[in-house]
Amino acid sequence: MMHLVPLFMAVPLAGAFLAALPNRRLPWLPDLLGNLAMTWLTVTALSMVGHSGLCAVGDWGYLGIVLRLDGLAVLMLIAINGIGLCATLFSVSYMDRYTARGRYYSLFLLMVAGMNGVVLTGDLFNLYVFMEIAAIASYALVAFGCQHEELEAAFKYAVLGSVASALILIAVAILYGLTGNLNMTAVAVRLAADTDQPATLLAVGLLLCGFALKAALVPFHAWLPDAHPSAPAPVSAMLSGVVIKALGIYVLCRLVFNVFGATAPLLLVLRTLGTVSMIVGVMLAIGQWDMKRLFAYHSISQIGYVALGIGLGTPLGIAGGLFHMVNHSVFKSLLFLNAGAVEYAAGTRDLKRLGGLRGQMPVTANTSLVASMSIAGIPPFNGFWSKLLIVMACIEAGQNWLAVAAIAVSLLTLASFLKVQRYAFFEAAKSALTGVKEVPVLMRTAMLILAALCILTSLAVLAGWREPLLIGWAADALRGGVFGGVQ
Amino acid sequence: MALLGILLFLMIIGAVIAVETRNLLSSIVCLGAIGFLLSIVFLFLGAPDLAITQLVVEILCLVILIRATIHRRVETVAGNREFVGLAVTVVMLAIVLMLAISMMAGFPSLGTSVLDRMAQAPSHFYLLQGKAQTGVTNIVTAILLDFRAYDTLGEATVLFCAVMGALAVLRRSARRRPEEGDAGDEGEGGAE
Amino acid sequence: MIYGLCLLLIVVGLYGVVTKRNVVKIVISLAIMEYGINLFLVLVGYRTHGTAPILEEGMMPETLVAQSVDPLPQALVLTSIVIGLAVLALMVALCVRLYERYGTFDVTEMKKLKG
Amino acid sequence: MSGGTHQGGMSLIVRTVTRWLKAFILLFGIYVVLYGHVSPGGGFAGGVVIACAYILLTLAEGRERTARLLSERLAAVLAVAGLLFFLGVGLAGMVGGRAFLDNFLVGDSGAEPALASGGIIELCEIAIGIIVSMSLFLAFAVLSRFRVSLGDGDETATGEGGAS
Repeated sequence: MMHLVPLFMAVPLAGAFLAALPNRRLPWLPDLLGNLAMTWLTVTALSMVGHSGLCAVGDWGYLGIVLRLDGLAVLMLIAINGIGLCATLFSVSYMDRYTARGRYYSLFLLMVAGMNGVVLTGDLFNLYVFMEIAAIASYALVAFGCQHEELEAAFKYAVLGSVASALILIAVAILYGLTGNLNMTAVAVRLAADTDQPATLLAVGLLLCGFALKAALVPFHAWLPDAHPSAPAPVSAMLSGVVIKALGIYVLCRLVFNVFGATAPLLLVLRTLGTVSMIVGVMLAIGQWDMKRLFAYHSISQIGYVALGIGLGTPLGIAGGLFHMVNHSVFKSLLFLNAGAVEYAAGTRDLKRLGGLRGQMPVTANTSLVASMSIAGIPPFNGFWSKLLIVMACIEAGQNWLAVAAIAVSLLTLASFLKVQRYAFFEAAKSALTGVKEVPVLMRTAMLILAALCILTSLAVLAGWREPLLIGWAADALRGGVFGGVQ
Repeated sequence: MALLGILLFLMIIGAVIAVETRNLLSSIVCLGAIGFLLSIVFLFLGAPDLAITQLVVEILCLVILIRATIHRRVETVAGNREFVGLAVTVVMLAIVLMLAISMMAGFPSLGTSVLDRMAQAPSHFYLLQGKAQTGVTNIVTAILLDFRAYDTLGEATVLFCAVMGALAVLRRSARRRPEEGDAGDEGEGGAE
Repeated sequence: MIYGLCLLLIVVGLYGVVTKRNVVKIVISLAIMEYGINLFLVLVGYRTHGTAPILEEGMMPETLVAQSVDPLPQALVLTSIVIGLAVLALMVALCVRLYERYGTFDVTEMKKLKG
Repeated sequence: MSGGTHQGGMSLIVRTVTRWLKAFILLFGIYVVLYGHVSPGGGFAGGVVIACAYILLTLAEGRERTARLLSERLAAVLAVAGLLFFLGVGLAGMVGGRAFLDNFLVGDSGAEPALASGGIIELCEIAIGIIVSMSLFLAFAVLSRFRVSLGDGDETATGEGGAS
């Protein structure tokens, strides 16, 4: 299976290049290419379960670039490509609103290729390169509508994203100077042999700032509430669902656990950032009336949960954090697709102008209910189990106050989503919305798949409540420490 | 080394002018000057490949930037924020800089590259075996297109991606009018 | 000392990004940051009196190892220069489109976004 | 679209000089692309030089005349072809169980460096030259086209280019 690993980058890249070809005669070709590529990727990602190993690009071993596949990478691949498939399905009808379909799919596939590259790479500089592919594609996708707000948000996102990339590149340069290597394992070995070097601390600080910016953890979150709502709905779903994780949290965890070693101060920083994001994000979300903007603030808050769980550093905490990361990908992308469907049908996503859509858009309303209950942590749905794991982990680690904060934030989230449900779907119908119809079938399919996943992923806890299906394997990759998972 | 210091100093002065000047065109010209100085510095540091690339990229940057700003209102209206905010920013950045420089104290001093310190570093292999293994004498090219060709593929993709993005951002009409759309699109949909 | 100056260059760029209110100025400041970082990478690979990592006619690879500068950071910088150019092109495109929408490059006059 | 003096290009002198210069710039760009493996330079630097040649042409002669030589459509197709070729070379390396981007064409190591001694290096170098030059030309073309489509409503345009 390992020889298939480079195809995770090559296939979406090929799709992106082909979709970018100027073509007027075959308007459906980009749709087909996008969906085919994502289907192939999803299937292959699923078939990677149970496999791990290294794959040297160009057959140079440690002298060149090494791709590494382990539990965490497979988990991320499944999340990225699965959500990506739902988003492309949704796009087929949704993108009718926009021109330049070919460029849309091209950028979308480039973003996916970039994220897959980031997840699979075992090389620091290669990480930077693929991060830039994903980041640049997402800047352009945020601006895709070319309206005032969208351009403004994209510019803000691009500036902060570039600053983050710059900080990361300085850190890579410092690490190279210290260790003479770019391979993560080699760097980790070198750093472990040569502790107490203040320059290492500088590199760690820069990397933390850079990836916290990409992950939108709280002091660095300014761009997210603008950028995520401005993009077309499937792109918002990708941005909130997987991009902030693949480019932010995932790399943060990978570096903290597998390169620098999970020392107590590092974990404390991660935990603190997580807790602050969790609380501040939900506080900011409560007052929002724009559906997508509200969801975006909740992304900050939920990413905080993930960082908190992983920052505990205990087996239960890591499992909870990773589980929540996967769950958040599913329900947050579903919520954004719901918002897109509402906007597509009703022409607005302002909660004050919506109401009573339950009757006219049953699929959207019901899937949105599922997603809302998941994010708020209502029992049968996946969000409940992962939040439970995180709270249990907090108590187990003796951090009772953090557990209280996690529960309180969960209640506030519930309140916030009750508001969404009430104003958008339940309340009496507004006269302006009488002509609204349910969205086309492919958009409904995408939402139904994600809603089913909200329930199915919660079954993962049946496999073992301490370490739900696949999550234990992924957590092993982190817990494996410096030499993490793969030899 | 003194020469390097002087060149760097000039670059910093250029950077300050580029950032602070009120006229956008002078700012762009200053950027060009910095890039040109950087190209010379690369030449001194034994990196002719970089010097050439930096030089041509710089020219292209200037052309693109000037093309974007010419004939537009280029005077910088609100140059700065209010004084207090500015002062706080400057102090903060100064602290960060001092901190960074002090932390760099343990960093291997300039002029002792990885090659001198680590016999195991991949760079040794590249220099020793580069020609025998790849058949090219420019080791930078050997790294770029053989040892780390995957990075280069990524790099070409980044460029393509940015150009696709620019094409997408600069297309004439981004949204279709509602009446052109397909069914399920009636009402006030799409009109923002 | 040289490293310090290089970091100063990066910080000057960062200062411009943080304080300036003109989109083109911000792009220029980002470019300055980029230059500083590229220089930093090359400095990391520098060796006193080092030569270019190109095998001259009749030269033994061992001589090259003894006197050449580190080639790897150069390859990285080459990539980084092109990435910088790509980001610049995209951001200029955004600036131009913003100008078309607002008739100005000034961020303070762009206020469609709340918060 | 074809409005006024500033879209037709620059003065006669500039145009004449450009006509002579462009061939040399192109030639130099191609040289830099092809000889990157033995001397400083390579696909990126050479690609930018080639892009500059076309950009100079656009500035001097105007968009319409340049489009006759190299339309945006052709540039996009060429850039994509270059990328697909690079990717294809990488995938071709995988045939027969070898690695992605394996240098499967590498020649006799003892031979003196010739144009084709680097195996896939030379092929990739050319592909990169095409990708870079065409992408950058495309970016520039679309930037300048966008300016035209605006109609320069609120601007007091006085003529084209900083040089005039």
